[in-house]
Amino acid sequence: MDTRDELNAAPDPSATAETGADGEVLYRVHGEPVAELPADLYIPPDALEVFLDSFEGPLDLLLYLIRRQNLDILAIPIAEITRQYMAYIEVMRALRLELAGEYLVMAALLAEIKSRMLLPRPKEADADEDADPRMALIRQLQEYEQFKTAAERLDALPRMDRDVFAAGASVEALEGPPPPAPTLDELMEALAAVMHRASLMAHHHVSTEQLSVRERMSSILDSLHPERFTDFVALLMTAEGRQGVVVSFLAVLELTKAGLIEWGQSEPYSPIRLRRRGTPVDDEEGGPV
Amino acid sequence: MSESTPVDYHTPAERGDDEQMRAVELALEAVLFAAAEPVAVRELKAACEGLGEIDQALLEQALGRLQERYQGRAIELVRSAGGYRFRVRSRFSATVQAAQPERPARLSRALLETLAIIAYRQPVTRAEIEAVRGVAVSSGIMRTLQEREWVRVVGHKEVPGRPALYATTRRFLDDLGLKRLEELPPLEQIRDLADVASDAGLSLAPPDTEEDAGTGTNQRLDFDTGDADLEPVPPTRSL
Amino acid sequence: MSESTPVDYHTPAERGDDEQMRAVELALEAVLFAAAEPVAVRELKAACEGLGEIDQALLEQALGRLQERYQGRAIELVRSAGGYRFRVRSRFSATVQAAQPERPARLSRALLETLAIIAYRQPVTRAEIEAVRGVAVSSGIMRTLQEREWVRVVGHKEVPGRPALYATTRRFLDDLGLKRLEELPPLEQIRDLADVASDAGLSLAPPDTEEDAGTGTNQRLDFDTGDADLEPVPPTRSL
Repeated sequence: MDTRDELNAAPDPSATAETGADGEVLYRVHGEPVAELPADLYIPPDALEVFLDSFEGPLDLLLYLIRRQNLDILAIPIAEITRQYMAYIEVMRALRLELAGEYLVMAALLAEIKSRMLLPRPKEADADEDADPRMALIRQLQEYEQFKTAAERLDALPRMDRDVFAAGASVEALEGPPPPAPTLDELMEALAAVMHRASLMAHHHVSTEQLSVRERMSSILDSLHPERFTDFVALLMTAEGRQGVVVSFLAVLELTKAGLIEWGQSEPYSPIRLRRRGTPVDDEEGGPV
Repeated sequence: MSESTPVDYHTPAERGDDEQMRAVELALEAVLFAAAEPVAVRELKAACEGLGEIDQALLEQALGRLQERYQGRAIELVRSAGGYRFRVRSRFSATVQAAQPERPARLSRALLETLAIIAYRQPVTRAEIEAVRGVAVSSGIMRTLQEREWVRVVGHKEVPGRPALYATTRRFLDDLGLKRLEELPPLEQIRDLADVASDAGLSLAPPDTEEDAGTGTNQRLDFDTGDADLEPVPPTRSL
Repeated sequence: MSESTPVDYHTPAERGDDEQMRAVELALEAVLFAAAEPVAVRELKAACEGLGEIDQALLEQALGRLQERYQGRAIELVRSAGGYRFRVRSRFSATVQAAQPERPARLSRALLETLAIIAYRQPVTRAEIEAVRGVAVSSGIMRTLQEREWVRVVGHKEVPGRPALYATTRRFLDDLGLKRLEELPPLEQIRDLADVASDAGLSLAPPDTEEDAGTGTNQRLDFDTGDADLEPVPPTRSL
């Protein structure tokens, strides 16, 4: 069966003919604002609600549709659920949101079950498993729900470093040779692994910053004091030449951007001075009003 | 302030105890705090080398004393799959959290569901996980689970392609404070289809595995998680 | 006297002490044991929030009691530049070592990754490291990195909770045989390495930074270095 044909056939416009979109509403779909819906889009109002949740897959979506209507999985009204499912899929497609292939496969399956439900069945086979086209799907839904619940319970268990904490003490001066320092290669391999992972996760962006700036950030931060100001010029390390100055300057900018240092000036045009941000609450609350 | 305070917080029962017991207790204390991870009984024994004959009973007695020693304190000696560890008592969790405000990232539902399927169905292939979830399992999730050392490959299924079989690790149990898989919350029972589809004798066998009919309700937790070195499970002490 | 109280290890001096002192002592105990590095006095005070007015004297008294409590034990409360922490007494070092006979000859992958991220992203918080790794970073790893003196705390980020900012040390460079951090390969090169994963033939040699005269101008920092960033100069006059 051709999935696309099925999808185009659904949803049945005679079911709930009510257009929810007037083009001005801002919808958020998976956190992304959607400014305008296509004018010709048919959206059942209930489908819009569904958008507000995000789903782990077609089974999750189906479970949601069933559960929110307090329906029994074992007696799933396939025609109605199929209609709602297709409406969701249709809107997702209209919004050009990326839809995992599994959703389309499920759409096809639902359509198939629905059509098989319409076929006359031999009488004696009425309650037979083979005879009920829903049975495989029902079992799948039950099993998925079982693990969905298990996952929630697993998450609720007290977990180390989140809910409970290990008690440890440091150890110093172990006799014998300490484990070797990492080699540069080892370090690079480890970082390559992280970056590989990070790029898979795609949301994290590791820019090509100059290490010298990073290093300078650390050393400047370390040299600054929360209670005393230091001359900005003194940090520029003119002895290192132009490049050293630039590196220091960029490091100071970075630290400022990160909110780690603050600037002060006793009067206009006087030397700019810096200190580490964060006045210890107990020690001194040093600012004038 | 400690004017007359004795240096040593011995309880009366210990007064007469021999030096060995005390030495063992301190050695265990050092090792347990240094590790900050569960320490297996085997390693605890190794720590007591040079302190004379250490049998299981003595070791357990020393652990019991240690446990007792921290009664009423902010930390406690607990046991999980990997062995013994000191941890902050849960009523002080909020205090610790307030001091370490960087809360670990929440685990995604996709990861938790995958983990649950591995925990209850192990050993299991990725395709089997995907069959239950109805969606592909991302490589990122499998890698994160292994990186976290909650899941590992325990073998390969003898089917074409020899897919990897995943199982949970001891660390998974340790991180949840469990001694064994059976301590996981039981799976929700799958309601019997027979209730509805009744009389015609519906078979409830899961589609994938013929042999274990009724898998739905019967969690296969008897999988070997490497309990081997936990052997002498000391009966829950009454302290 | 304490002889008759098996559960609670109060010393005589504590008998009359108020609840607050005890609560403070336990809160400190929890926080100190859970921390990966020395805990500053300020943080200790923060941990006692909700336990009433805590002045310096009270805090010191509670720390004193805690210190006393561990007299004669395998661990001790010590004070260093960064603050207070529990430490295994040095005479138990050998014991600790004996317990882990198969001390890993190699550093763990998790540790290496953490170290690499600190090197390239410093100064960086633990949460930021976790965001890059996609996995939680254990306190044990942070503790080890600091014990080895490869990493140190250089400050605190001014966000709620003031998380520690980690940076690499001189010793880290020494141990790697580097003179400057910028001798580490640039990230692009590592990205390539990541792409070709197993290609062992890749050169990891540090780049020639010397003749890169324009370094200063071609920084690709991920923020706009325009004046806008500098504007909020707090008019701090009296210092």
